[in-house]
Amino acid sequence: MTSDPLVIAGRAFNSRLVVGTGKYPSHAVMAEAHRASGADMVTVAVRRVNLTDKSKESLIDFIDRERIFILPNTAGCYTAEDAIRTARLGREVGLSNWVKLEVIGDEQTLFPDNVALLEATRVLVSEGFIVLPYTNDDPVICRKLEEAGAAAVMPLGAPIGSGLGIQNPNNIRIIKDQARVPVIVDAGVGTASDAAIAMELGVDGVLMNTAIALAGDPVAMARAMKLAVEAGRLAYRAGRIPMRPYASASSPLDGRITPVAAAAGGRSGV
Amino acid sequence: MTSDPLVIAGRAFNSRLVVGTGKYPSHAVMAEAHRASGADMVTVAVRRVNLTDKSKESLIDFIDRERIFILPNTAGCYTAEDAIRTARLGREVGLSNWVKLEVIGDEQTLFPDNVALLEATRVLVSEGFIVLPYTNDDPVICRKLEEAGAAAVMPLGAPIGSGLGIQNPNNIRIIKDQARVPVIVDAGVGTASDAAIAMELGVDGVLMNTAIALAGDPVAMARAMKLAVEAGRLAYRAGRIPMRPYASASSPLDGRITPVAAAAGGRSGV
Amino acid sequence: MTSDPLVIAGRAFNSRLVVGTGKYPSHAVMAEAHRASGADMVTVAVRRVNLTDKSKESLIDFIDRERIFILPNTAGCYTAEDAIRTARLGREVGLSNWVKLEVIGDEQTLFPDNVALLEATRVLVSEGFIVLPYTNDDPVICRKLEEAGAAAVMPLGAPIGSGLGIQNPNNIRIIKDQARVPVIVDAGVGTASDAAIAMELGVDGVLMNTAIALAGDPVAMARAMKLAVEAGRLAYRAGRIPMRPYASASSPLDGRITPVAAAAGGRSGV
Amino acid sequence: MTSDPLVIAGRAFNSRLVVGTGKYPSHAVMAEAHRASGADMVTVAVRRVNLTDKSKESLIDFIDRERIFILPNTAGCYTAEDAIRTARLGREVGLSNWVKLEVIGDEQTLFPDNVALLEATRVLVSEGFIVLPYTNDDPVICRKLEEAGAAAVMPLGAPIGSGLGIQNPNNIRIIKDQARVPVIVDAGVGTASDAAIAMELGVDGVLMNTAIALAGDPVAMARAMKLAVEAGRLAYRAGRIPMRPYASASSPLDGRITPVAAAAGGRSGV
Amino acid sequence: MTIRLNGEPFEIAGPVTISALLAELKIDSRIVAVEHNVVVVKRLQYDTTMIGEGDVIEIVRFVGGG
Amino acid sequence: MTIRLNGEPFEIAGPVTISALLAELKIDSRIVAVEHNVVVVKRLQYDTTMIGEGDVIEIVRFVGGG
Amino acid sequence: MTIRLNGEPFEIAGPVTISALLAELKIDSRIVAVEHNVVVVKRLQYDTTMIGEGDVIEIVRFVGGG
Amino acid sequence: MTIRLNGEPFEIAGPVTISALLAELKIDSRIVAVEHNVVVVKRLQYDTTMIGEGDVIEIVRFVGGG
Repeated sequence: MTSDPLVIAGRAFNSRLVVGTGKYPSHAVMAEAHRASGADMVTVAVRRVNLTDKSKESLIDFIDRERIFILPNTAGCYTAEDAIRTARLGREVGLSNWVKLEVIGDEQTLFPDNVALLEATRVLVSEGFIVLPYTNDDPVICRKLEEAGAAAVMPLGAPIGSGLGIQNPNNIRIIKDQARVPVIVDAGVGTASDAAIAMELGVDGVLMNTAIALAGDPVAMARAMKLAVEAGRLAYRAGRIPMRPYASASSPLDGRITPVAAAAGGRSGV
Repeated sequence: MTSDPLVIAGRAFNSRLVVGTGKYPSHAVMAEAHRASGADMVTVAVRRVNLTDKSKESLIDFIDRERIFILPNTAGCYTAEDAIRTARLGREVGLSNWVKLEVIGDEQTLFPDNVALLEATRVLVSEGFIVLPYTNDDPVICRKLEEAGAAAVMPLGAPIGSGLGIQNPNNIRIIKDQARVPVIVDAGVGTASDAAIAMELGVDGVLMNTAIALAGDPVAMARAMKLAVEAGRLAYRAGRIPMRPYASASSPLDGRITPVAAAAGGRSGV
Repeated sequence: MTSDPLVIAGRAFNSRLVVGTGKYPSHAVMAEAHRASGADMVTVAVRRVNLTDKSKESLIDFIDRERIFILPNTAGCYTAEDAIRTARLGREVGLSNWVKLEVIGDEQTLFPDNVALLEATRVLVSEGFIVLPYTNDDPVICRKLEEAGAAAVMPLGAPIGSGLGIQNPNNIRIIKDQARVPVIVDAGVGTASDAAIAMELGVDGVLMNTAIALAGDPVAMARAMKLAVEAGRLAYRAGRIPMRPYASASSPLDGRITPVAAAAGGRSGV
Repeated sequence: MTSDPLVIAGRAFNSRLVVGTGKYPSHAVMAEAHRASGADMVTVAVRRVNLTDKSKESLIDFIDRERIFILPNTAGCYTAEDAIRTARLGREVGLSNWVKLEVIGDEQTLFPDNVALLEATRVLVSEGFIVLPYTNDDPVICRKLEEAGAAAVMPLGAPIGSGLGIQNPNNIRIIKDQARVPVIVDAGVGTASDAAIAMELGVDGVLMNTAIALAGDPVAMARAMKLAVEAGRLAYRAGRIPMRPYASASSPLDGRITPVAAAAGGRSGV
Repeated sequence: MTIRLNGEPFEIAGPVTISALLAELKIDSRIVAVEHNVVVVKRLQYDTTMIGEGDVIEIVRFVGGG
Repeated sequence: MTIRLNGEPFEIAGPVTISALLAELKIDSRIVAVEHNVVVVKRLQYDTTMIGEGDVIEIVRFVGGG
Repeated sequence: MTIRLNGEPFEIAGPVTISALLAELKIDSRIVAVEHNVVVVKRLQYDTTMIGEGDVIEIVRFVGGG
Repeated sequence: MTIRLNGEPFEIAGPVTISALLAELKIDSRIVAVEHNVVVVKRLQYDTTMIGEGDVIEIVRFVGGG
């Protein structure tokens, strides 16, 4: 176990990168990308069994359950009630009481309905769920979710699958400053530097799916994200230099040779 | 040797991160940071021997010359002639004909004097030097330097030591598009994500000193920079997802359970 | 009346700039700034009469009520109930049923408590108020407020008084795309270009206080904001040119004189 | 004459906005856009008379020479010599010794060849020209041009016609801080806020062509640019508020009514 | 009797009407609003609304705000 | 009888238990979950939970998601 | 004789002055400038500047530009 | 005699070779470079290069830089 684990609800994860299982070219590529990402938690969706074609290979067979913890989500739910039903079904399938809680409020942006999300969080917490709600970058709703018993808060960096990167770093930093539970940036990351930027804001982890699954080379991008999350975390802990508008020399000013203009006799070596 | 080396003038380097040797809390910390950075090329300055106190421990003793190639610079020179003299002296000390060529044009910004830089490049190339000029993010001057025989071009991302990050990504990308020699972003990086952003623009390497040497924990930041450069390079090669203003779902839309509102009898599970 | 008025709840305003009445060096400077801003709507707060010192000159005497419509706010309220009480008191003082509705959820950011805001909006709309709620840049809550009967939605650009400018232009644009009531960016503007940027996103107006009241010269800044709002609106309606990474010549390529290099005899005019 | 004129080489201009004459839908639209822009200086190119079709209406007939000063450019020249020849021809046509000096170094970016630009500036200054060189955002080359006798320096904000806006505000600010001649941002503006941003950096003026000429409605955009330049200038002089990451209330904290929670008896008005 | 006026205890001979209270306080009723036990009082009711022992009164006006 | 199974009408000789339904459908009960009239059914109750005419059944599993 | 006029070969009975050339071309001399063998010609010299065989002439005007 | 060494006047019995100067200064010649009157001196020439009255000598080494 790493010396700097991500701890949620008392459970420690080696990796601060959480990845998805959707939209990969194939289950095989997904499995390889999971390995490259170093993630030990992945999200899955809960959907109906296909009754007409049960031959389809099972997703689960391509997840290394020895190493990887499975986090069911409630993606696609537009009401607290459906999200709650989906969370309960996910618990029965996975025999784990963790849930990435989504209650969607808008089809175009897939932004959360925070009122319903708060209601669903309260109900599921009361039923013993470990609730990780996907929300937007609003410090107030994040605090309400925390007070409702959320085990972590997961503000979005940008719309799901948009790849726009962290749209409002100031809000994310404020959320982290105020939170007493882990903060995981969920959605919006497009490339490695976005993940590093998120971690440099001080958050505890980053969750992404599309940026890896739909990259030209998902396995290479998975490794890039692993390194970027580690880099951002290390840089945050190391403490960056301040920004200044002008320069500050890296080489000493003393001990330079006498400029030719000033040199005795001004003899030239050129 | 890595499968994706940085090759300059026929010489291959494992790391695309080049670091400096100035401003560290101590030579010992520098040596540890060098190890953590994975760099196999470091820059040094050429300065007068201190005649009154020769006891001072030598910088060279703290550079692992087995693994690390030493690149003398001409920092602090304000004329082509002094830069040329300094380059020649550096060659005699190091017995290598490589030089990071700086001709400074302004004390506040430490921006290059590109007219003098071009002249000095021509002279040193004619004397058999491998010239790596530090310049600004101007595609035209970069091409002139390349035509003058520079082995690589090193545009700045922001003023030396400013930590502002890449101020003009569009210019850096254009420089890389046009260049037929390696492009190394030199100066301006403040934290890990800045290095990743530079590499994601497609450049061949990043050179930095202050961001590591003056970080709260130089060794941790050196490792962060190593990972960030690798992450940015991998992401660039993997091919990132396109940006879109709206969302794109990660979980399938088909197979969701029937919403309660629509469910037969609308019996509630909540 | 302008040909492009801001129409809210059937009432037309000449100016798309709404300004505040707080934090000015003096009531006299405020009155002059109001004139310079061209605003015909200003916000006021509702506070207790000072019983020990009733001599204090009245704010109202410094507002040109012939020209300027007064919009009472519920600033400082942390519950729906107190916001509702304050709105009702404001109506009695001003004899107008308009209210800038604020329900604050956090002291550090002054971000709204959107759950309570929604509740207060419903109650006040049912009592015949014209409700202009201050909210954050969340398209989902904006739609809920609209459905609750808000006459306009007023998403914040950045924290009140922060001067950070529009932190999430993408969200503001989405809110405008989805809204069927006017969208007014409320809070966060720091300087003129911020106001222009907001208007270029297509929103219907901008509301600000601190950026003018605490500027070095409030009257000059008020005029700057007037011009910037008009400029941004005009630019939005005119239709800007597309962005491209490379250049596109402004002067014709045809008809240039023959370059000397190619000129007959190559005679030189230099 | 305004109280805050743009003064170049002793000549005062009312407007800090300089516009072009290329790429308009028609000469008539151009003339109207010129009026709307308020500009009293416009740039023109020098090109061969069309010998086969001399019927073509003359550009000059559509420029209000009573009010507008004509500034010939050397657009399209790739050598110092051709730029000098073109400047001399422009002087003969216009009977004015002012020139917007361009020496292009790259076809894709239309970025300047600063080495040749400097040479051409020296020659033309020696011939009595008032030289306004188009250059890039490099403080060092700007100082060299000033020392060579340029009457103003005109750094680019982004590639000509790109509409990307000011790519490197820090460099533009530094150039202005160091310059003792007027600084005019030339090229790169895409919409009104870009012009305001440029002026807020403290520069003396903005020059643009494509952003107006190719806008959906050139006349409306011309007016937008006029207002934006004035807004940015006023805001710069007024002095903006500082940025802060958290909020600062606009309404007083004292004098709020007692919250219901705390109110005697807690009787509810809701 | 003692009432709570703008958050402070306040002694007044009473019971009195809101009109009487405003007069006593020399407050121009046209630029203020009054809340009586957490309920806003319409101006028309100032003459008829009686304030009694322990009642909670808030008297507000407009001040500068954003 | 006719039940509603995963949103579609489904004919089955019944009443039957959930276990019987899963067996009939050849579904491995270890990788699915079942909802009976909007209430999740614990696995232990598959043998004892009877499905009747018109009942609404949802059978779900894990699929790729984000 | 043949000269090079604005980059193209041009036949004209010559030698002629620049004034004559402009007249022949029906060009209003007030809105153009003329370069003779890479040297700009002042207007005052149009009558006295002779164009000979093979000379290179550029005649330019203002057009729209940025 | 007096020479200018690293920017300062320096007294030494001379003329001397560069090797002698370095020895006098106790400087390890393998980690420095020497410039004689603005011309760099190759190591092989240290023994044969004579320094005379008023000559300008620079002796440099590597130090930390960026």
